[in-house]
Amino acid sequence: MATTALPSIPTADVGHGYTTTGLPHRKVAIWAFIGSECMLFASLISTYLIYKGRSVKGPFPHEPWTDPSTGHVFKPILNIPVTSCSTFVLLMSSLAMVLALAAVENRDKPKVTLGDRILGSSRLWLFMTALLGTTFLGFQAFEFTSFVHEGLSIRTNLFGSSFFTLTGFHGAHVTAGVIWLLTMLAIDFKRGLGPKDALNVDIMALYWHFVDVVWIAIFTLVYLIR
Amino acid sequence: MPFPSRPRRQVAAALAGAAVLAVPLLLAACDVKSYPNSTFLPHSEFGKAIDDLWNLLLQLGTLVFVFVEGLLVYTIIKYRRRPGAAPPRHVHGNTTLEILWTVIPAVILVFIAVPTVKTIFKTEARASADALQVEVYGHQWWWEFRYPQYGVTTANELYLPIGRKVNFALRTQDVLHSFWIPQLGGKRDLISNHTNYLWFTPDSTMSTSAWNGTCNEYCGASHANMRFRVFVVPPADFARWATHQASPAVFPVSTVAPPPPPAPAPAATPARRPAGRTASGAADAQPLVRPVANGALGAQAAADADAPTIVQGGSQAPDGDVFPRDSLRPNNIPTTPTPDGLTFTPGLVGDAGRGQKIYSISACIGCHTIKGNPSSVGITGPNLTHVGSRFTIAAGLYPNDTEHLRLWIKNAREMKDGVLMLTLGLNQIDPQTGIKVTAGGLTDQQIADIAAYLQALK
Amino acid sequence: MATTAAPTFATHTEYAVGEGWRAWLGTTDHKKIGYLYFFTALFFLMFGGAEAEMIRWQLRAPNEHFLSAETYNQIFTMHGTTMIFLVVMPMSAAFFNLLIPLQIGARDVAFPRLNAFSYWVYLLGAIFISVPIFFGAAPNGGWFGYAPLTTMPYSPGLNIDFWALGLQILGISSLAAGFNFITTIINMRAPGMNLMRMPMFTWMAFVVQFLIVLAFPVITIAVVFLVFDRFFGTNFYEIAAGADPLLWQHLFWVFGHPEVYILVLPAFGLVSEVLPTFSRKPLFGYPVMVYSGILIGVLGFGVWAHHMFAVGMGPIADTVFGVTTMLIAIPTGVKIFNWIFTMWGGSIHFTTASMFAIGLVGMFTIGGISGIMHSSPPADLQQTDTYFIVAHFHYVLFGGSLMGLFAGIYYYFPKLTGHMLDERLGQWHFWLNLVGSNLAFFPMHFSGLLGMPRRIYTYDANQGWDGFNMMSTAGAIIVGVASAILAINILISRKRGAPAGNDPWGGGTLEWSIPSPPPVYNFVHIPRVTSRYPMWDLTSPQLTADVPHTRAGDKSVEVDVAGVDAGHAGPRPGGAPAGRSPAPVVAAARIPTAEELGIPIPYTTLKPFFTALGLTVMLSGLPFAHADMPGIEYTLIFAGACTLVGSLFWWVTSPLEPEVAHSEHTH
Amino acid sequence: MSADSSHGTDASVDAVEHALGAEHEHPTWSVYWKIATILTVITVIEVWCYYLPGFVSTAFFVPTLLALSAAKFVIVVMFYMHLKYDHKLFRVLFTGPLIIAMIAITALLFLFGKLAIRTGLLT
Ligand code: HEA
Ligand code: HEA
Ligand code: HEC
Ligand code: CUA
Ligand SMILES: [Cu+2]
Repeated sequence: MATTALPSIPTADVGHGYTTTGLPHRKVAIWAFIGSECMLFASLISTYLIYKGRSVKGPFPHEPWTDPSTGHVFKPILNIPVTSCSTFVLLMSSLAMVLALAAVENRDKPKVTLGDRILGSSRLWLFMTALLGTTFLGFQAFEFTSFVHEGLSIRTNLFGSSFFTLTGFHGAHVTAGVIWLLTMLAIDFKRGLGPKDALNVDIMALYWHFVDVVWIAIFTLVYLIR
Repeated sequence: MPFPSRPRRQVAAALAGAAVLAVPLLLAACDVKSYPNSTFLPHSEFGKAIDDLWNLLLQLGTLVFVFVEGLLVYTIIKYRRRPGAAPPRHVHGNTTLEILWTVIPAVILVFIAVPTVKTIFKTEARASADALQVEVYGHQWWWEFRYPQYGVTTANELYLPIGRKVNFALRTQDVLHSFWIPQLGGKRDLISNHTNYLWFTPDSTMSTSAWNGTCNEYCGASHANMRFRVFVVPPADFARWATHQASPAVFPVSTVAPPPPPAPAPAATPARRPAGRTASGAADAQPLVRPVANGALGAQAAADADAPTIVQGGSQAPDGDVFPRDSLRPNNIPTTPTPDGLTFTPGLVGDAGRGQKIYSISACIGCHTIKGNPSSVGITGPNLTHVGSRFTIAAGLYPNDTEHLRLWIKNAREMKDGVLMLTLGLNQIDPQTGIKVTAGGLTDQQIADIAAYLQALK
Repeated sequence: MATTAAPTFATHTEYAVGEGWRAWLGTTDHKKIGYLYFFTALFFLMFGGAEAEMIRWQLRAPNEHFLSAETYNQIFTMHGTTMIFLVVMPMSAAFFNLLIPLQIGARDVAFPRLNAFSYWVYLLGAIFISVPIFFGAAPNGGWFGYAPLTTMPYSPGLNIDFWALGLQILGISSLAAGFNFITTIINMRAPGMNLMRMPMFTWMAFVVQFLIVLAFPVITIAVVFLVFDRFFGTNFYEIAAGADPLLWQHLFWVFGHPEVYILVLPAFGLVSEVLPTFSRKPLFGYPVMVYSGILIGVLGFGVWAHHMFAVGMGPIADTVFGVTTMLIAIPTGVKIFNWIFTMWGGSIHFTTASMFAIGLVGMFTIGGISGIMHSSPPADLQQTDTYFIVAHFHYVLFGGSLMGLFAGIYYYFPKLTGHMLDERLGQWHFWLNLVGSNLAFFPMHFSGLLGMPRRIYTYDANQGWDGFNMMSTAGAIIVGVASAILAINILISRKRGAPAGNDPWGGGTLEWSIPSPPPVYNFVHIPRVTSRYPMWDLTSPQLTADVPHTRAGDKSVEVDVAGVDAGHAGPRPGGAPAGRSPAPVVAAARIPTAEELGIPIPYTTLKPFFTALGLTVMLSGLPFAHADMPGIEYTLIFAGACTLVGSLFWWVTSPLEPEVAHSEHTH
Repeated sequence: MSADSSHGTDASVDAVEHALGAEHEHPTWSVYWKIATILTVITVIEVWCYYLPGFVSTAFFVPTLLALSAAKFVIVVMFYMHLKYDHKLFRVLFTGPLIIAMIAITALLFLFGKLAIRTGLLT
């Protein structure tokens, strides 16, 4: 590069794309936000693990429990097959999300085959992501209600409190993500998303994948490890 | 510029002032009379281990302090702006220096860290099995002490034998508290759903001593009023004390026994009472407790299976007063003023026998235990079995004399902020609820009787 | 340097907010927001200070009853909470706002509306947490609110509700600001301002933002648990359900220890600006200062359990946390020595600002040394929860954070307002503060080691504490007088102080190249930076010749406004001492407006304010659940949530600033 | 972007800013599908492990599951969140906090005796 002094930038231009790193502000911010969320979920997960096995009464995640006062036998609470399905659903939503982003980025590329057209439809993939996210939430709602029926609520014991709070926080993140996706989908239907919207979709995607990644950790630490 | 040379004079003056202030203070800190709770005077091996570490910290800290502050003062005096001086050279750093002041503190820290770690592992080893076991229970806002090896339960006053290792098991019944006797070593918290341990051996250089202990973890309204006393006595005295405390409350028989001679004569109290405290005239008018026969209770006591030693009623009851009162130092005697509006009808004479009957049908029994009084088995409040032998009431807040005991029973909630014990005096207003006590409230005469009864429980 | 012909804006007049107080309510200008932070924090300093004076008055002698136990407990809790969350953090935020964009040569922060939002959340949260004290219902669980004391069975009143929700609100403010400043510092530095040329204050602010975004989520979760326990009957701190009170302690201190560095690093940054200017020498060992700041931040996450040496964690944990705590002395020591060597060989000019900075170096060292004394776990068993700790943290907080912020106030007040603070009052403030705070806090070392527990509203006579408490109270009164002088000085000088000019002190960093107070757009041209002290390169090139430059001879900082008054060689004492005529401040040429320069300025907007309002109203509904007023509870929650969602939507869908119409800038 | 040309370019400017250069190629659609398959397979293996009583009782169970989920975690972050292809700065912004978070979790588990070291000392 030239060694002479480059001209200063008129401040009039700074609002228009100039950044020191060349990266958009919002993308830097979302990564900082994700870093911060790591600590949020770390606190929740630690609490769950610390309280695991400390409840003075059941029901428990992996072991059956007989209530000494009533003699009622509680099954192990966690339902691995169901949660495995919802985990799979959430993983697939991440796939849909990357495809949606790719579709938005490549909006202007010519689409020859039917395959191109399907893969290139941002509406389809945004919709799929939101749908899969909603399905995950449906699974969670099912899980929560069935736990309550089986005798575990957020007030029952330490396991209940920490379990519902941890998974509830995650569910709240998914819900926020679904709303975000639906908003984006609405914009797509209204005026179509193109490369200039790629940044917005990218940021949403980063958030969405992060929520997925958190679930990967939760699924192993909470459901599978006993 | 505003202050060309003043900094030098002022800084020098400030330093000199600090030195003049600090040195005598440091020396004075070792004076047990003026500073009765000083941590500089350890009386156990645990305390000494900490003190050694502390001395090291103090020396190295002083070294760093003198060096850094000296360097700072020297620099600002030497390099203050002088008129006409050339502008300073722009120095950006000096690697050697910077390495030096990374390494030297690191070395100092090694000197701190090594003894620290050694002391950690020494003081946190398990106590030997033959140690005296004491279970400490924290309550809002008083202390319960149990000696499982002796079957003793008492409150707010801890007796320890000289020269024997004592191992405390620390638990709390409600919120967190922290157990601390400055002269005997560091503190340890009482944590719900945990048992913590702390041990030390009160050393034998003094024949007897009384220390003040405190609660050090903020635990609510009366955290400040959660104090206790520690009496370190020769082993024989300790054994005598423990035997006595383990026995059920024995009610002295009036016809046989003369008034117990070394009773906490209220007449003696005013002499120790510092000026300025509200005095309610009743105290001085109160004669010694009149013992009353009570065969039934004696029999009940004999039947009490818990008691390791069965003491027959009457004057043979050992004296609960193990610790010599003359050894109490001013700091052991509470000076808390009684609340302004709270008074007691002067001239009333309490009757312990009557008091025993009233006590046994009052609210008291719902919260207090008196071993030997079958109706009194509550566990919310302190065990009152030998309450008459204690020096203080209400977790070290008031001396255990007639005046304070009566006021306490009359309106404990005025006497101590936030306390759980109810306001019981007739027509008294409960400061927590604002409700006036009417039906079931105790008259002053009844209170005087109960106080007489409690004082008789030596 | 000439500006190109003014571009035309496509403005949306409907987004503009009016004049006067409405302009303040809607401002998105980082300097105005800094101004708001500054005066709000100053107000709360008086508030927290008044509480401190009440504490001291109660403790002046044994067995006093100026305050009841309950009142005292509320007052000390609010004193700690106020000083930490409503004074030092926001005062630091005032400087972040004022300085970061100016020091890195930016027009504003990355997200101006988010910035306004942070302030309003802080203000409303501060009101929320402070007002109950006037009704005797203030938080009373201590500033670290240990469970289970704060749970429903032991604190059934509303007091702790206010505390928990208040902290939650304040946390949102700090987090939002954290993301904002991280982005600003990463992304809005002027060309050439690489990380190793960033002014030290900005550097320390950068570290602090990371501490904030990593530490606050943890307290958020800890408090969420508490709120759930109190409102929804969960068991996180419920002893009967087998809960472990240490969970709260660990989560709190995982946040709490980084928090203390959040409190002190901005002050360190300010001192690192003040000392070079008044020694006329660059900061000694700049790279090491940067690394030590980062190291303090990183280590700060690994030492939290040193607040828990008495809880019985076991020897291994005690060892690990004791040793990591000691390690922090090394980077901190590096800072202390580098400051001293910044002055060494310099030409130290004693102004109030530099004296406070020097005061920090002296006072913080004392607090640091007592910190090291706590870091030895067995020794700490004799110290913890006594006045010895109170002495430690007032030396680091008062002697560190507050002294540093005072230095910053005297140094940057001219930049903020365009007027100098009065130096004579400043000298009074400094000396009374130095004497008073030492008199107040030094004796606490003794009362602590002589057995006095902290957080006691009363104590018995004859314990050997009377004299020390008397001294502390006397000292506190002196500090109170000093603070009153500061308040008077600020109120008077705000409008009537001597005019400051661009650069009253001869500073070396970019903020001194522009007028005081800076125009709304800050810089006409974003300068190109070639060294750490661009202004000194400009004003006294002969001195900075051996400064590490990237390109020798490249001195392209532009000073935007005519009548520059920058001088490295000598100060511009706006508030010159009596008997001297103030140095002439060259009248600045007319400062061009943003429109003339074609610089788009973010619209003033009430949306952030309403979003903050909605948030606070929503959360303030909750305590009514415990006051048995479900009607009010649900109304507030519903109204708040609607306001929140509505204004947020309105905010996200409205443009930040006018769009520039001319073609070459569209993307 | 026009601004790119005017921003600092000399080599000594610090690494964080300039190590990246231009944006790398993003993975293609087929890569995304392959990754989804890998993720699914790993998940299946995880669940399968859970149903092997003989394996669950061994000391390998927990580490295996942790390793498998860590692998999934890394894959999603690297490819779906395209951290592998993106600016280094983002890697720092993410991994720094992640490391602190993991250390905090581990330390807390030690402190609460979930990962015990037995010493025969007071606890
Ligand atoms: C600004 C805030 C701040 C800062 C910067 C610090 C800095 C430090 N703190 Fe402090 N601390 C608090 C605020 C702060 N603290 C508060 C508020 C509390 C109480 C909370 C509560 O309970 O309410 C507390 C409590 C506290 C405790 C718990 C005490 C207890 O409750 O039992 C401990 C224990 O280790 C501790 C240690 C330290 C250490 C080692 C440092 C170090 O960072 C200090 C390092 C600095 C130096 C050492 C000086 C300079 C160095 C040199 C000149 C080099 C040479 C020196 C040596 C080799 C020694 N602090
Ligand atoms: C930055 C933080 C900070 C600052 C600056 C201070 C400043 C002061 N603090 Fe405080 N303090 C804490 C943080 C701070 N404190 C914390 C965290 C605690 C622990 C709380 C807890 O245990 O939970 C604490 C606790 C604490 C205690 C212990 C209470 C106890 O344990 O029982 C004491 C006792 O003396 C004390 C005293 C003082 C004094 C005298 C000042 C003085 O420096 C104050 C000087 C005064 C002013 C700065 C204002 C001047 C006021 C006026 C001029 C009046 C005008 C009034 C109006 C206009 C309305 N503080
Ligand atoms: C609601 C429970 C309750 C009732 C009823 C009650 N107390 Fe108490 N009592 C307590 C508690 C709790 C304490 C400890 C107070 C403290 O020091 O904080 C206490 C302390 C005492 C003490 C001081 C003991 C010591 O060693 O410090 C005496 C004496 C006492 N009560 C006597 C009585 C008498 C007499 C009655 C009935 C007339 C009574 N109490 C009724 C709960 C109760
Ligand atoms: Cu018990 Cu404080
Ligand atoms: Cu700390």
